[in-house]
Amino acid sequence: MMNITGLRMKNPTILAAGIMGTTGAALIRMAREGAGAVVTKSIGSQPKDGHSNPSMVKLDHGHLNAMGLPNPSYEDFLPELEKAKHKAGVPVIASIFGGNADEFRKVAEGLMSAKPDAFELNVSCPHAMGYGASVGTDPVMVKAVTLAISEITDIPVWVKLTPNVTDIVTIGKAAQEGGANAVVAINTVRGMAIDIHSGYPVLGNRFGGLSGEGIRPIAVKCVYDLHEKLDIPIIGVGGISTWQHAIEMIMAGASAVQIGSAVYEGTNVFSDISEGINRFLKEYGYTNIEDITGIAHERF
Amino acid sequence: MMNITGLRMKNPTILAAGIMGTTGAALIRMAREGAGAVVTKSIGSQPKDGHSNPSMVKLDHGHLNAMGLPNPSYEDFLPELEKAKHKAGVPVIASIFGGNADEFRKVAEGLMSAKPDAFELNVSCPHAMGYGASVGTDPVMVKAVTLAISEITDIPVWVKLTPNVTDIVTIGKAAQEGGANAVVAINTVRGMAIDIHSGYPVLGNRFGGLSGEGIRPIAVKCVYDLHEKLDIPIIGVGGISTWQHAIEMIMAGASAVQIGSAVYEGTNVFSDISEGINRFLKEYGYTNIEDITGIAHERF
Amino acid sequence: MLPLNANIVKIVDETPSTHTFFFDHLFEDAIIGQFVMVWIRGVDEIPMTLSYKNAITVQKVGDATSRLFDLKEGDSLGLRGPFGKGFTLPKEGENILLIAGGVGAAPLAPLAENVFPSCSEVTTILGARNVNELLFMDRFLQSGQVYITTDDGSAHRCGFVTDVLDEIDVSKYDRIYTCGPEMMMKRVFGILERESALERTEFSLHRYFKCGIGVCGACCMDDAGLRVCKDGPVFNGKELVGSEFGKYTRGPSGQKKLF
Amino acid sequence: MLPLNANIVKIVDETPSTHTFFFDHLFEDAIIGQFVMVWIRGVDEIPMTLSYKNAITVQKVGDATSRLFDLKEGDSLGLRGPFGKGFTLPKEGENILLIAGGVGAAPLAPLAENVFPSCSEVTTILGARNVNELLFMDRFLQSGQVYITTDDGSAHRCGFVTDVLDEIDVSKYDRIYTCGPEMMMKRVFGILERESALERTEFSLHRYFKCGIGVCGACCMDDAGLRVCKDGPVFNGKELVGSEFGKYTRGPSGQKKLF
Ligand SMILES: Cc1cc2nc3c(=O)[nH]c(=O)nc-3n(C[C@H](O)[C@H](O)[C@H](O)COP(=O)(O)OP(=O)(O)OC[C@H]3O[C@@H](n4cnc5c(N)ncnc54)[C@H](O)[C@@H]3O)c2cc1C
Ligand SMILES: Cc1cc2nc3c(=O)[nH]c(=O)nc-3n(C[C@H](O)[C@H](O)[C@H](O)COP(=O)(O)OP(=O)(O)OC[C@H]3O[C@@H](n4cnc5c(N)ncnc54)[C@H](O)[C@@H]3O)c2cc1C
Ligand SMILES: Cc1cc2nc3c(=O)[nH]c(=O)nc-3n(C[C@H](O)[C@H](O)[C@H](O)COP(=O)(O)O)c2cc1C
Ligand SMILES: Cc1cc2nc3c(=O)[nH]c(=O)nc-3n(C[C@H](O)[C@H](O)[C@H](O)COP(=O)(O)O)c2cc1C
Ligand code: FES
Ligand code: FES
Repeated sequence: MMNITGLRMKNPTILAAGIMGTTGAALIRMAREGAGAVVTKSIGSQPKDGHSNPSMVKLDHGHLNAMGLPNPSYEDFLPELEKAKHKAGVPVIASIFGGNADEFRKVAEGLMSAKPDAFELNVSCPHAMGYGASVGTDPVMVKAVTLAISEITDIPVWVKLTPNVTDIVTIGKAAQEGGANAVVAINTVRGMAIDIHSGYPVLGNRFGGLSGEGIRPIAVKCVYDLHEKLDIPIIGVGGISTWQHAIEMIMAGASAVQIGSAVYEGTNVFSDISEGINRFLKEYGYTNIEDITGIAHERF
Repeated sequence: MMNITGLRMKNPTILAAGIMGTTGAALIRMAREGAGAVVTKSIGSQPKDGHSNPSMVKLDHGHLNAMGLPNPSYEDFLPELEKAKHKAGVPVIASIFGGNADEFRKVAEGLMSAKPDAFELNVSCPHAMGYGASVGTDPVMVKAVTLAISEITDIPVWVKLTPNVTDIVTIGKAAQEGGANAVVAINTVRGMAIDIHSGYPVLGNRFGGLSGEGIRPIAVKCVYDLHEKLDIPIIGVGGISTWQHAIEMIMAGASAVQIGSAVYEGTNVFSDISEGINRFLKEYGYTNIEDITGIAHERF
Repeated sequence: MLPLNANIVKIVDETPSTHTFFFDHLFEDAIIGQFVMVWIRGVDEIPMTLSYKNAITVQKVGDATSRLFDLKEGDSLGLRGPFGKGFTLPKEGENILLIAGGVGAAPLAPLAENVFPSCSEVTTILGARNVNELLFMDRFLQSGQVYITTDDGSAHRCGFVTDVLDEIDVSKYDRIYTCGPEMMMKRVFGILERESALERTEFSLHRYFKCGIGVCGACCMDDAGLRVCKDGPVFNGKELVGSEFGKYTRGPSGQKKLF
Repeated sequence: MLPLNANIVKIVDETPSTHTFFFDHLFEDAIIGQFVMVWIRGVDEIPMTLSYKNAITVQKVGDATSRLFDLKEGDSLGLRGPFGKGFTLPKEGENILLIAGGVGAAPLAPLAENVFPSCSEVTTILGARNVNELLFMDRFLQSGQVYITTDDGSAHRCGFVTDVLDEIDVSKYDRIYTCGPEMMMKRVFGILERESALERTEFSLHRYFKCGIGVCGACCMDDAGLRVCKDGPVFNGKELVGSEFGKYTRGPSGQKKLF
């Protein structure tokens, strides 16, 4: 058992926000598939259909998506969260979004009765006008939003960061100052693909966020930089699809990892990765994950 | 023949800075391999050995490098540039770097006698302390540096931008205001890889810049955004290895493309791509590249 | 993979509300029952079963399908796929029963054609709103016996496919396949459950798709969290026991809509 | 590809200045003459010829090689490769001549062993500073006749490999291969040019490598812009005519250094 900001987890693999997280049943399924914890789809104050399709396409080296934060609103999502909490058997983290501190607070309060194990603040979605990265590129806003939620709850608050900034550490520090118990890095990287037959951008939203394989080196660098300067745990996410990738992220400074796009390859990815991590630790003579968290910082 | 900021090019493929650009002979070779123009390695005011090896590694979906701007100084590079100008038979663009406007000016003046066809200002290398992106993330610096060079020369000034900023358009505009005749987007994306056997970051410089396949969607998005807001031509670079990639970049708004990492696959990449572009234009009934530059902006 | 570019080479008006669009790309390895995501550029991308290896058969119901109907031969589409789990093909000599409602005939017609040479008997119950809307009747007729029902009685029997199903001897069929409006399939489900035939039956389902590739979770069904786009769209009847099937579905936001 | 992790399983002291490091990874498909980039973590990454399919033979010359010499059996290294163009193997029955100076014996010893069974004659001219520095003499001896020269005369003939080369009948060799210090190879080049044997000769060269994979241009030679890491390190003698070979080289910054 590991302990991440007070959450007790049987392994360090966490289902990332927006992946199989629209319903309680899907979250429960991913927990059964081996995830150590699960994060819900990001939930807001109003129902949103999201951007028009295509909303996600596979590229050669990852995925490109612009879902546009589709969600049924916190009111409609509440029973799904309750169900997940009831049956998942692992910590359930509620991902929430809003355009400002008040809206974040409203959503958090609306979901509180379902007793999520933590809140993850989405200030990082790169293609949701007025939400996500529109908030998360401004350290003042990030601090304010984080503060607004930490003030009203005793459960851990995680803040999910965008890599689409000049300096992610400044944003991470703002979250820490706002009382974040952990930061999650990274959300998707701004990207775009064009259909050369027609000239149309492929996504319904024209551009979106890059995830999967191709962004791992970017995520590793962000996690490494954050680990250098922050005092709170970092949860690493971006392009992890094998246990080797997870180890790399942990060595850069992650206390746990989230897995998103790799679910495309199969829902067994959580158990595969956590078993692989255990084998690695054993083979190399480490006792637990903390032994290797951030060791890249000690190698000169 | 096309015309890019006054440079007459037989095709839109340009050798990117830092690739086969250390010697005049190598530049001439790439011109013979079919490049429509060639950019030199970035040259500074003092000889620099660069970072220690490993300075470039191949990843699954691109390359990671931290060369560290190795260069023999403008004084020692002058004969190489003269040679390239003499024999390449295509426009030769001198890439230069400095820590401030004065240093940039010094290097440009030092190379002027070789009559480069254009200067490309490297304000975007992500792993050279005090140079590159240290300058290029600050619009005030970018404008000042661009101004300093445009003032002292009549040849076109291109400014090469980093994607590692919250908003690349602000930087692009600063370059335009400083008198840039074109912007080049993008330089490499900050990234890192760790050797899990030892915990060591793989690059001698610990982190570096991501290039190749994996960054193309990022580059396409940057070029698209710049095309939306700038009045000067945009030269697209990042992850182009086939003619389809080149067409995509052009449709996003590029007037020409640069090719770097794909030289790994073979030096015939320039002729392959320019022939492919011609076939595409013909097949789809376009007359020239301008017909498709930025057409993604017109598709709704 | 990015959408491939397909040119429409032929459009066939099957019924007043359904057209078949043939394109210049053959999905050679597609399994019957799999779908493609059809990108009508500038509009939307929607799931469609392959009604032939190189065609989709589309019912005009809303914005994207209407825009599809505006396309002419020579126009192009983006296509991603084939995706999802198709039908389990019967073994040689088996008796099979197909129950198709409306545009639900689209995946079943190629199935009928495919199994006809090797199966003992291929029986189809084909239902539609009215006589003009009977889809692919010829394809089913060439494969075996066809029972026809129309909601308005404009052809053959007035009523629903379930009226026929109620009367025939289900026990003689080794495998049963069905596709149609969920309310129809729900009633089919009820009859087959009663007849202990669920295990022998495959249902082709419909939910709102976003990614289409099993990642986003938009199409997940309660209570097992099955993804219609990846674990389906074809499900064995047993997989649907106790599920949301026939009770409710979810819209693009994830909000529930009761049937 | 990221560096693979190789454990050192055996270290052999070949001469006072050269050690062979055997690792637990076999480069099965490596062509003789290809190199690997050897990553001494925290220090540097340097090119080294494979002297066996699972070993490199290193001369201690500076920082990285000294740190390599500090490693013990059981320690590990990072390895990328094999890279570059290796030697063209001779045809059956050909006579071949090897000219090795110092640690230049590293790529030639496996060549001698490899061609010995199929070639008519394998003659080696092996030079070193002194008797103790003669590298892989046994491997050459097992393959054919060996002429030995030492700079200080501590064994056999006092002098240089070129003294022997000047005397033997070069015309009888179908193929000639050489590796050693550039000044030595330059003199070899001069003799073979005079004897019109350049076309039959392959030179294994050395330039400062950064990327090692043909992208950065650090190792390019004038005047053709040939990349030693990718188009070489093995070059046909004809390719070197009119090149910078024997005249100058470039350091890590690209600055020229005259020989
Ligand atoms: C696996 C599968 C196979 C299908 N095969 C066929 C077929 O062969 N022929 C055919 O005519 N129809 C088929 N459909 C249904 C078809 O996708 C919808 O009719 C179409 O999406 C309607 O789009 P619209 O914009 O015209 O309608 P809208 O006005 O947008 O919506 C009308 C209804 O269509 C459905 N719909 C809209 N968008 C989607 C979406 N992205 N994913 C799923 N449903 C959506 C919803 O139920 C919605 O209420 C299939 C659906 C699925 C899931
Ligand atoms: C293709 C090739 C194959 C080689 N094979 C062998 C071999 O089998 N055995 C062997 O002992 N040596 C070999 N060398 C030479 C070996 O790479 C250098 O001796 C080694 O790099 C020295 O490193 P150092 O840090 O100890 O020396 P330093 O003190 O750093 O430098 C001493 C000299 O070594 C050379 N050198 C240093 N770094 C590099 C580099 N990155 N690339 C190329 N040269 C460098 C330079 O000439 C330099 O002047 C080979 C070189 C090449 C290019
Ligand atoms: C389809 C999809 C939907 C996503 N939705 C959300 C979301 O709602 N909230 C959020 O914070 N991140 C969202 N993300 C980002 C992921 O949680 C994750 O940060 C990113 O995909 C990188 O991880 P990966 O490479 O493992 O996919 C989404 C990603 C994808 C691919
Ligand atoms: C080995 C290497 C060296 C580079 N050196 C420079 C440089 O000196 N100056 C510069 O502006 N960009 C440099 N770059 C960046 C490239 O010019 C280019 O912007 C980047 O690699 C993206 O293009 P690509 O994906 O085609 O490689 C270098 C890239 C690589 C891979
Ligand atoms: S539509 Fe995304 S998982 Fe099915
Ligand atoms: S070392 Fe980079 S091209 Fe040879």
